[in-house]
Amino acid sequence: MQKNIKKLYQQVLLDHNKNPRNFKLIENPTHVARGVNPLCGDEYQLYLRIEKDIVQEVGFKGEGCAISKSVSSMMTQAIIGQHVHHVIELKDQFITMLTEEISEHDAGHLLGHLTIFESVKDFPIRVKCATLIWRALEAAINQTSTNVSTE
Amino acid sequence: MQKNIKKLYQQVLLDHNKNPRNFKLIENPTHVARGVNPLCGDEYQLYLRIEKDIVQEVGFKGEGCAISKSVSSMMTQAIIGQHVHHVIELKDQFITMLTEEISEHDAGHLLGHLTIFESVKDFPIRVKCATLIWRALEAAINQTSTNVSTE
Amino acid sequence: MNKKSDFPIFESYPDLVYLDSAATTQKPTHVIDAISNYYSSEYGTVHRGVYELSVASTRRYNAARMAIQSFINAPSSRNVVFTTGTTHSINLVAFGYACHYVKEGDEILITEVEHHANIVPWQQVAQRKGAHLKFVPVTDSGEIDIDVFSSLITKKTKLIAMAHISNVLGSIFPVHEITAIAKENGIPVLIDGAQAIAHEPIDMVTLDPDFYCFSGHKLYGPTGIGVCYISDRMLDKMQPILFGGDMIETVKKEQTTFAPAPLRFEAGTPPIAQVIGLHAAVDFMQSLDFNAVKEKETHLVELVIGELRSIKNVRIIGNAKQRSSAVSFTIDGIHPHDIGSILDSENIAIRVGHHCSQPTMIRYGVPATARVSFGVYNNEDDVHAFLRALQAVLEVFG
Amino acid sequence: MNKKSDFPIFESYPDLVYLDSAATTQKPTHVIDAISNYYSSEYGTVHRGVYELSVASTRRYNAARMAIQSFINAPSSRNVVFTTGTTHSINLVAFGYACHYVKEGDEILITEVEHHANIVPWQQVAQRKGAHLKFVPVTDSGEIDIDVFSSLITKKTKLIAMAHISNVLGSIFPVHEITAIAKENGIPVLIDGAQAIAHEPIDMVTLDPDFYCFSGHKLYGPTGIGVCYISDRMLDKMQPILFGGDMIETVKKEQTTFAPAPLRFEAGTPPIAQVIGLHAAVDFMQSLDFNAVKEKETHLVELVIGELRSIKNVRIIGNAKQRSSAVSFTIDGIHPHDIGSILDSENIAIRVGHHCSQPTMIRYGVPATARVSFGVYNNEDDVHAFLRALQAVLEVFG
Ligand SMILES: Cc1ncc(COP(=O)(O)O)c(C=O)c1O
Ligand SMILES: Cc1ncc(COP(=O)(O)O)c(C=O)c1O
Repeated sequence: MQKNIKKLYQQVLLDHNKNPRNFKLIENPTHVARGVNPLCGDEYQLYLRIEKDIVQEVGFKGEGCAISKSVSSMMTQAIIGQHVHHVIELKDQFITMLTEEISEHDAGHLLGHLTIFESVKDFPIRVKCATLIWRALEAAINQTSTNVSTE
Repeated sequence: MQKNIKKLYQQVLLDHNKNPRNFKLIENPTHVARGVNPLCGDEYQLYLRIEKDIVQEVGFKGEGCAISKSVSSMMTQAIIGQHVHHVIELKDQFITMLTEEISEHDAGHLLGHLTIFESVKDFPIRVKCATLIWRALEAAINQTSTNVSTE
Repeated sequence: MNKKSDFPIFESYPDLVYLDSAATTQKPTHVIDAISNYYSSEYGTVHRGVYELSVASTRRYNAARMAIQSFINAPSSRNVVFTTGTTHSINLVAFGYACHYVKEGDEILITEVEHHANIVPWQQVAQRKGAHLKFVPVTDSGEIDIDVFSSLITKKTKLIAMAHISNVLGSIFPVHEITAIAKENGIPVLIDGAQAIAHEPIDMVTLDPDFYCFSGHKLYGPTGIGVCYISDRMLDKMQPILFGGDMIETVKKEQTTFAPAPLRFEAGTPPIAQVIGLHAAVDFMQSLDFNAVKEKETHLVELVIGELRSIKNVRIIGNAKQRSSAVSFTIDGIHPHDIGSILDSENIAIRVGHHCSQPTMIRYGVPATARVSFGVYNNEDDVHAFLRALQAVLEVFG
Repeated sequence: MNKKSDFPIFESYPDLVYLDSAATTQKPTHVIDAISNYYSSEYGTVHRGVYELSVASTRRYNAARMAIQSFINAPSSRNVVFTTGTTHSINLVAFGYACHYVKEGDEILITEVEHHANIVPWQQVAQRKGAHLKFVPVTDSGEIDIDVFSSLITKKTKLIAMAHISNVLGSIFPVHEITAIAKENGIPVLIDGAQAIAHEPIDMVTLDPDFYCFSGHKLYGPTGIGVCYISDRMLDKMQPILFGGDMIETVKKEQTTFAPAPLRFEAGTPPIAQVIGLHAAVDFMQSLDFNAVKEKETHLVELVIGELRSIKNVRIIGNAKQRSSAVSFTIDGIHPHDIGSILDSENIAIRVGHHCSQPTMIRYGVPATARVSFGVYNNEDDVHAFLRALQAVLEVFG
């Protein structure tokens, strides 16, 4: 197996894929959204309980590839307990990391562990897998639409 | 100008083109048909008065290229006064001459002067010009349709 | 029989293990050169010019039609209508035929495992006409039960459309029986031959469907070209769906009359170079020993199925007795997309996803599958490379 | 500037005097090689595969769309819809837009000298919807009188469609004025750019039509590919006309949702190699000094018109002040078809006939015309060869 693909499918990702965190429905969500990638059939529901501008609780359900599932899992960890402003910044940084030309150093700023997904950039076709849940997050927060499709 | 094209545009053809014979309406036709070649805009009306199975009178009107006009002119000369059976044979021989692999010798059998059009075979795109009036003749005799199109 | 040398892609990319011929086939030199040579030394428009380039192009265009007629054993070249692909061909039948004959309350019968190209046009027709789209169920092993099929035919069934070979399951459907039953009931049948054209002998006289559709690009031919075979009994019932030059007889301001078939269905400057490329592809196919090709493909399919069966957690989707060379599978706990990416890193090209057939995914309760499919260039080495790489996937996900 | 060397046809056929570029252009090496190289070393399907060949093909497909966007200065690449040619593009607008908006009693306005591709689809729409097709008259010299045009606009006018450049008359129509007037009246405009795309700078932002259609094969590109530029304001009003894979988002048995534009209008496996060939053609165009090309073409047109005028019995059809490089003429007593055949025997390829525009023939009272048209490869020698051969024609018919 080639080196860059090894870098992508590293232990932390595989662990989150196998045991996704916050992989659950939550009660009384204030914000929900669905994210669908018709290309590969990835489909997630995202549930948020935001109170006083703070993400009090978050959960997701659904099915998809290891990348989309582990991103989702790690995202829930990254946003729980955070202020909505910070969440939006995180989301922007994550999406920028994968869709624009920025250096790893810039990207790392807020993302912490999430920077492991930067190598998804080497697999352009998989970028949509990695950004799917973030697009759903965006939609949930904006409540513009509850359906998000990446294709 | 190349030799084979010279052979095609020979004097007799140009003469019939300039002074087409039987280029007229006739009174009380028993059979009429229209022949159209949409590719080049050739369009002729053919009028026949057939009585007792003999072509008593024939005329044609319309417009088209030198080939279609001279063929039409010479055809009228060839069929006038002839028995319908003979006319049909002529028609078949003419069309066969231009559309099938037969030798000039075979073709010449009944066609007489009309064999000068055999060189149209060297210009496949013009075959329709040469057969147009014969197709109209066929339709007129069969009275199947009064409109004939070669495309 | 090593056919790789006929295909320049394997020279440009020697490590390539191409296992996605069901999506599109690679092109032999014969086809690539036919196109280049045509553009370089014979190019002209068709149907119109009196000059040599155009006359010769028209001759070649017509010769291609006749070559395809003979390849599929159609009664006449006028039954061969050039389109841009299977999708266009099916749409031609949907909007050129079905839309004019299907009435409110009527039924269109398709299987539940069709490609989107053989679903969405019928949904549209049904929607516009107030008709019903009915689905023939397919068994767990991917077969059609003829009795079940027959029981779904009613007096209101106005069209039956189905794949000759399923692009997901690899099943070869019993199109002869189906066509015969349809005929008994006086119902027109469309066969989507996209997956069959490169893998099965196709004979329009024997099969005698009303419509048979396929794409050039799955037959070692160029993109942008396809065929809609239309039977004599249907030719005069069809309306064109595209209008313009070449398909007309006379255009007046007030009214237009159309040219006879097949030109009537080929509006505009046709895909001339693609038609010539398709002719070359048919030549290429006919230069092969078809039985030997089938034998090799069958061998590879058996090999890959046998090996996949021996892997724990692998599920093969589609186990029809009559099957062709596409093999779909899933692995518990590993998403097909991840399989595809890891295989790609080893230069192994397989297809993962819904294969343009989402209802089939729903039918088999999977979000997606991985699919391996073969062309004339594949050999045992390709299968072994695939299986080795699959082991690596299993190890990663441990 | 001798461009013949870029075009292999002139090497294969050194005596060729090709004067039918308005029908279709010859192909430069750059385009032919782009297609061959693509098939030989990079071929894969688009939009779906996770493997490298498919990812790279998708990237190239998208890059082509962006190159064409920039070539015509469209606001976004989503305004660039790939079709199989001008005919298909116009049909897309007729059946994807007009059919849904034109109602009984409404009017569609076109000129009386359109190509069949820009007549027959509108006749169909008018017929199906009970609407009226109205014709803007063209003057004897082949021009549109803007006042006359304006006077034909009514409250019922629902669409205006006209050629940018007439393929028979060579007239460049005042599309900027027409688009502006249409906009004042809130009427969508389609410009048929088939003849303009290789001869005029095209700028969608400045011209701002609702639709602009052209074919690749008249732009030194491959057959089987074209473009329908669709403005942002129209994209969401359009329905697809072909249905199948790639243009969908989700397909369920009961219902389908469509992908966003432009994919929504591109059903099925697209003409990938042709899209890549069109990209190469646009590259080729952009490598030229466009002003120099126009200057040369203008010079050749003036030369040929000047000489034709000096021949007794020659009538030039179309003498517009703003004119492009197609020149139609007739000779009293000599049918264009005979002119074409005799010129062909001297390896001079001109077009004779109705040029897919029978109403134009009726308008000018001729059964057919002979037409000379130029491409980037033509030079003075070609014009002289043509004029010499024309003398021979005159002598034969003497
Ligand atoms: C003005 C005009 N419109 C439309 C067309 C049709 O183009 P195509 O045949 O490539 O679809 C042509 C060319 O034939 C043309 O000259
Ligand atoms: C069974 C089947 N039908 C239809 C199609 C559509 O073919 P195309 O995309 O070439 O129009 C395909 C291939 O994608 C297929 O496999």
